[in-house]
Amino acid sequence: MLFALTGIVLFAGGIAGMILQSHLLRKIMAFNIFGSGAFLVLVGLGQRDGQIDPVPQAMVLTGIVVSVAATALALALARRLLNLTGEMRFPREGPDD
Amino acid sequence: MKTLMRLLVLAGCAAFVAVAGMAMLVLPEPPIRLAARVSAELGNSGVKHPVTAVLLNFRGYDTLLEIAVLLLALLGIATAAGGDAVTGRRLHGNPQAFLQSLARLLAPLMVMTAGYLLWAGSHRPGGAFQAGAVLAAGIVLLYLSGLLPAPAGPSWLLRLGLVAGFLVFVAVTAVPLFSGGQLLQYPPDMAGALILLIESGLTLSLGLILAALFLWLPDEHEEAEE
Amino acid sequence: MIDPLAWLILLPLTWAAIAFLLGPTRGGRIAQAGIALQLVLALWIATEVAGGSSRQHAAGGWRAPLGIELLADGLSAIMLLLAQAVALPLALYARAYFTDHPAGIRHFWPLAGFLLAAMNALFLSADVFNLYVTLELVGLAAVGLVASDSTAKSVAAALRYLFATLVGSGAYLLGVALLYGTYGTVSLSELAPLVEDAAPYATLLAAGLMVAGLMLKTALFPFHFWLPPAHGGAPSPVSALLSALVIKASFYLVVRLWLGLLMPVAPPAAAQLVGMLGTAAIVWGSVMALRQPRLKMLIAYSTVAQIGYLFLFFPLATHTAPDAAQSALQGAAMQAVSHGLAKAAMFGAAGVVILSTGHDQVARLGGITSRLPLTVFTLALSGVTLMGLPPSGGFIAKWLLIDGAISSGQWWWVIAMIAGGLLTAAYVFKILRHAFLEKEQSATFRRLPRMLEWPAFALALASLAIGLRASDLLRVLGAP
Amino acid sequence: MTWYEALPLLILASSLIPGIIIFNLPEERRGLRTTLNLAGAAIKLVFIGFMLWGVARGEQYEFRYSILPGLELVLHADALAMLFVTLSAALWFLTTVYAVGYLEGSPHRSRFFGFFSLCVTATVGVAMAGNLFTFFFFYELLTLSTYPLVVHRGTQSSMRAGQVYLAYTLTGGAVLLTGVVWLYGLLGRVEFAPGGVASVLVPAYTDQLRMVFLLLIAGVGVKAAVVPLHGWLPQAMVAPAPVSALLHAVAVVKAGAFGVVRVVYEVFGVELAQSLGLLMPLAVMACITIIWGSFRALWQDDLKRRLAFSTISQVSYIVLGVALYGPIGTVGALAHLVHQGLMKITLFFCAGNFAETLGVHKVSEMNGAGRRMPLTMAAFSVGAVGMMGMPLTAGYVSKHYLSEGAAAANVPWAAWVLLLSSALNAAYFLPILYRAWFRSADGTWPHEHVKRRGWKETSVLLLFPPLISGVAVVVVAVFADHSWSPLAWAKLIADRQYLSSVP
Repeated sequence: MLFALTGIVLFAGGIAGMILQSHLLRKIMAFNIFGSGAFLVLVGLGQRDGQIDPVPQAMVLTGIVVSVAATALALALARRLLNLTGEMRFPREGPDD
Repeated sequence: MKTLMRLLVLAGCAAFVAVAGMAMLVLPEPPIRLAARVSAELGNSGVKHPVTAVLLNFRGYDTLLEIAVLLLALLGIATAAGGDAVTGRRLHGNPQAFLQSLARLLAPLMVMTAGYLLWAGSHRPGGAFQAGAVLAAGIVLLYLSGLLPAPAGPSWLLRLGLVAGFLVFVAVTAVPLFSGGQLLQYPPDMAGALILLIESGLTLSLGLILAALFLWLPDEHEEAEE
Repeated sequence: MIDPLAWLILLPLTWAAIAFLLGPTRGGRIAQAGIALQLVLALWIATEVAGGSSRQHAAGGWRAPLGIELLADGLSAIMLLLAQAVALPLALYARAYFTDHPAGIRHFWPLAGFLLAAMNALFLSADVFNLYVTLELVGLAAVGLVASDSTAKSVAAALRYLFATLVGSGAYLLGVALLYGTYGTVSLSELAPLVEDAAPYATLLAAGLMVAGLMLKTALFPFHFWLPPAHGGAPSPVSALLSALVIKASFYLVVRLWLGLLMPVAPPAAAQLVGMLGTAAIVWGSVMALRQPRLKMLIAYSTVAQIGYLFLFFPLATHTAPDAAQSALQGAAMQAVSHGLAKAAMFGAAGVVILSTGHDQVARLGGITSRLPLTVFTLALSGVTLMGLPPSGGFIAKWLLIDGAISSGQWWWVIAMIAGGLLTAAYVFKILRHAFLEKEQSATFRRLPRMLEWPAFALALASLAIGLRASDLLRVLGAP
Repeated sequence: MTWYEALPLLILASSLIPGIIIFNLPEERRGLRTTLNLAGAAIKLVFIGFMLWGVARGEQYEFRYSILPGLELVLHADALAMLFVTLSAALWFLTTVYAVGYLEGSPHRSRFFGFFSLCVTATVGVAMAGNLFTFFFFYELLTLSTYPLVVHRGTQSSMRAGQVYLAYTLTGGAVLLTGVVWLYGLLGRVEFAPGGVASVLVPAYTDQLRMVFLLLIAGVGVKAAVVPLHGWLPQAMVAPAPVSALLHAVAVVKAGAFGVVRVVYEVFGVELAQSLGLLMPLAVMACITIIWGSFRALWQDDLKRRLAFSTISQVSYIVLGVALYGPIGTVGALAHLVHQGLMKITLFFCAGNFAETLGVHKVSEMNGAGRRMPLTMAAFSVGAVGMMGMPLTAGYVSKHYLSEGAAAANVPWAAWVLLLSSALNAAYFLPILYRAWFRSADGTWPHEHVKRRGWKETSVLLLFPPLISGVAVVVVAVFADHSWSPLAWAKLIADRQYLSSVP
C-alpha cells in the first residue's frame, strides 16, 4: 500500500514537472518520474495484502521496457533539436509559412 | 502570471494526490485473484518462474508488441538523427590503456553473465531483458574503450542482428496458426524449448538494440563541425 | 484454417521488419502487397460481423483473465476496414510521392508497417493493459513518422507530440493500475460485469484518468495544441496517415471503454462537458483553419474541428433513449469513416499541390484549376464530405447525429453541428475560391506522375460513395 | 428493374452521364462536347414525353433506393413533378443551344458544360423528389453545382458574388436540414402526398409543427429569394447570361418556389397550414417581396440587375398564389411557375444578346437597339409585356387567376398588390421598350462583336432560343384552354390538392 501511495505522489509530481519545466531534459526526467509512479501503483495495489502477484510485475517489466524505448527516442529528438537550434527547449513557434 | 500558473498546477496535483490517496485507502478486496491462477497453470507454462511464465507464455503477446516498441524507438532515432545516424558516433579523445585492459577483462565475463541470466530466467529472476541489458552494456563499454570500431552505419548484417530476435519471435507466434491453433500457443511439451529459443534470439537482438539506442544518438560535435 | 484476427497483426509486423532489413529507403512494394492482403482480411471480418457473428481469439490459448483476448465486433470491424482501406491508396500515393521527392522517406515503410500493426492490434485487443502497449506503439510510430524529415520544425513538432502522447498514455496506465487494483483483472470481458454504478471511487478516478489521457491523444480541444504542427509539418503521406487514422485509434478506444465499461459510472454531467469540449473544438478549429495562410496547416486545423463532431457522440449516447444512442453511435462511426477518407484525400491533394507548385500558400493557388483539375476536384469532393452535404458520408453522419440530438431532446447540439457545418464551408470554399481564380500565381507547375493524383481522388470519391452505401457500413456496426 | 422504375433514373442519367463525360473532355473537343450536350437534352425531352404520356394515362413511375432504414431516395413522377420537369427540360434544351453560341471560344468550356449538366440533373431531381429527404438531397446538390457556374468567369467580382451566393444558400440549406430532420424525427418518414402528411401530428405537436414550418419555409425561401432572404440574387447576375437565364427561370429560384409548393401542399397540406394560421404570414411576406422587388427594379440602370429584381418580385407571385387558400390561387401559382420561367428566360436571352452582340449592358445604352436587332428586341418586348400582364400573354393568364384567387380567399388587398406591381412592371419595362424602338442609336455601340449579315442580326445560336421562348409565351396564353397547356395541368394538380383534403 505504501508503494501505491508513493506512486501517486510521484505521478502527480511528474505531471507537474512535465507541465512546468521548460528544459527538455527535465521534461524527459519528469516523464520517467510519473511513469515509475504508475508502475509503483500497479505493483503496490497488486500486493497490498502481502502476497506477491506475478502478473503486475510482468506488466511493469513490459512497461519499463516501453518507457526506456520512449526515453531513448525523446533523448534522440531533444539532442537533434539541440543540434539544429542550439537550445534544449522548444523554439518559440512563429507564423507557419 | 507564471507563478499563478505554477500555483494552480501544483494545487491541482496536490488535490489529485489527496483524492487518489483516499480512493486507494478505501479500496475493497479485488474479486479476482490472478496470482492463484498463475500458480495453478505454472506447470503447463514450460518455465518454473511465474514472472517469466506471465511474460513469455500467459501474456507473451504483450512481450511481442513490446519488442516492436523497442525496434520502433530505434527506427525513430535513426530517422530523427537524419543523415548522421548512418555514420554512427565517432569517439573523441583517446581512452586510457587502463580502461582498455579492464574492458578486455570484463567483456568475456559480461557475455558469460548474459548467458547465465538467460538460462536462469526459466526458474528465478532473470531472462532475456536482463541478459540483453548486460550484453548491451558490454558492447557500449568495448566501444567507449575504443576496442570496437565505430559502427560504420547500419550494415545489412547489423540490421539482421537487430531484427533477428523479433523475427524469430514472430515466427514462433505464427507457426501454431497454421495448425489451427492460436497466436503463440505452444504445445505444452515444447513450451520450455520454444521459450528458450525466443529468449536467446531476443538476448542477442536486445543487446544490439539497446547498444544502438545509445550509439545512434545524433552527435552534437559533428553538427558543430558542419 | 487462417485466422484473420491474428494475421491482421502479424502481417504488418512481418513486412515492417522485412522493410527494415531491406534498408531505410526500400520496402514500398512489399508494403503495398501486405496492405492489400490486410484489406482482404478486414473485408472478411466485416462480412462475418455483418452476418451477426463476432470473432474471438485467445492469444497463447489462454482465455481471460489469465491470457489476453482479441475480439472483433462491429466497432472494431469498421475501424479495421477503415484503416486498411485508407492505407492502401496511401501506400500507392506514398511510393509515387517519395520517388518524386526522396527527402523524408527514411524508414517510412517500416514505421508505417508498425503503425498499421499497432492500430490493428489496438482495434482488436480486449485487454486494457495490452491496449496500453498498443497505444504506446501507435504513439511512438507516429512520432517517428513526424520526425522523418528531421528539420528543426518537424523535430520540435515530433517532440511536442511525443510528450503529449506519453502523458496521455501515462494517465491511461495509472487508470489501468487502479482498475487492476480494484478488480484484480485487466480483461474487458471480465471487467464489464464487475463495474456497476455503485463502484468504488478508485473506478471513477480510473475512468477519469483513462478518458482524459485518451482525449489528450485524440487532440480534443483544449488538448489540441500538439496536433497542427505535427500534422501540418510532416510530409504529406505522413500527414494523411496521422490525420485520417491515428487520432481515430484513441477515439475508438474512448468509445470502446465508454460503451463497454464506464457507461454505468459515467455521470451525465461528464458527458455534457465532453460535448461542450467537442463544440469548442468545432468552433475554435474552424476559425483557426480559416486564418491559416498555408494549405496544410488549414487542413490540420480542420482535423481539430472535425474531431469535435466525434465527441458529440458522448452527450447523445449517455443515459439517453436507446434509439437516440443508436443513431449517435452510427453517426459517430460514419463521421470517423468519412472524415478518415476525406482527410486522407485532402492531405494527398495538398501534397500534389506542393510537389507541383513548390508551395502551399492558399492565397497563391490561383490557376491550379487548369493545371491540376483532378486535384482541385479531390479537394472539392472531400470538402463536400467535411461540410456534411449530400451525397457524402459526412452528410449521413450529420443527419444521424442531428437525429440523435433531436430525439434525445438536446437541441443545443443541433445548433453546434449546423454552425460547424457552415464554418467548415467557410474554410473549404476559401481554398476553392482561390483555386478558381483565373490568373496563375505560381512560378512553376511541374507535371506529376498519375499515380500521385489518382489515389487521392479515389479516396475522395470513396468518402462520397459511402454516403450512398451507408446501410451496408452500418449493418457491420450492428446494434450498440 | 422494371421500365416504370428505370424511367426516372434514365431522365436523371440523360444529363448526368453526358456531364461526367464532358468533364473529362479536352478543351478543344468542341464538336463532341456540343453533340453530347444536345443529345443529352434531346433524349431527356423524349423520355419526359414518354412519361407525360404515361402519367396522363394514370401510370405510376417510381424509383426507390434505401440509404438507411427509413431513409430513402425516392424519384416519383406525379402531376406536379411533371409540370416542373417538363419546364426545366424544355428550357434546358434552349439554354444549351444558347450557351453553345454564347461561350464560343471562351476558356474552360468543358468545366462549364459539365457543371451545367450537373445543375440540370439536380433540378430534375428536385422536381421528381418523392419525399422530403430526396428533395433536400438534390436541393443541396443544386447549390454545389451552380456555384462553379456563378464564379465561372474567375474574376474577383464573380468570386465575391459566389461568396454571397454560398453564404445565403448554404445557410438556407442548413436551416432546411434542421427542419427536415426534425420532421423525420416526428413522422418517421415524410413522403410527399396530395393533401399533406403532417396532419396526423395535430394537436399533440402543434407548436413543433409551426417551428418546423418556419424552418422549412425559411430554408426554401432563400433560393426563392423571398425578402429579406433575396440578397444573393442581384449579385449572382455577374454570371454568364445562360447561367443567369437558368438560375432565374428554371433552376435555383424555381427550385425554391417549387419547394414552397411542396412544403405547403404535400407535406403540411393546405388545410393544415390554413388551420395553423400559417398561410396569412406567408401571403404577407410574398406581397412585401413583390412590391419591394418591383420598386428596386425601377432604379437599376444595369439591364441584368433590373431583370434580377424583377425576378424577385415575379417569383413571389408563385408564393402568394400558394398562400391564397383556395384552388384558384393554386392554379395561378402553378401556372405562373411555368409562365414566369418562359418570360424571364426570354428576357435574359435577349439581355445576353445585346451584351454579346453590341456590348450593351445598361438600359441607358439601349437607344435604337430595336432597329439594330429587331428580332431580339421583339422577343424582349413580348417577355416584357407578358411580365406586365398584357392580355394574350402568359403573364395575363397567371395574374388573372391570382387575382381571382385573392378574391376567393377574401384577401382583397392581395389583388391590389398585384395591380400595383403590374403598374410598377410597366414603369420599369416600358422605358426600355421606348428607348429601344423609338429612340435612334446615339453614335456607335459600346463594343460591337458581331456584324449583322442580312436578317441575321447576331449569330444564329443566340438568335433562335429567345425567339422560340418568346413565341411560347404567346402560345401558352392563346391555347390556355387546350388540355395539354400548363394551365390545364395546373388545374388538374389543384383539384387533387383540394379534393384529397376536402372531405
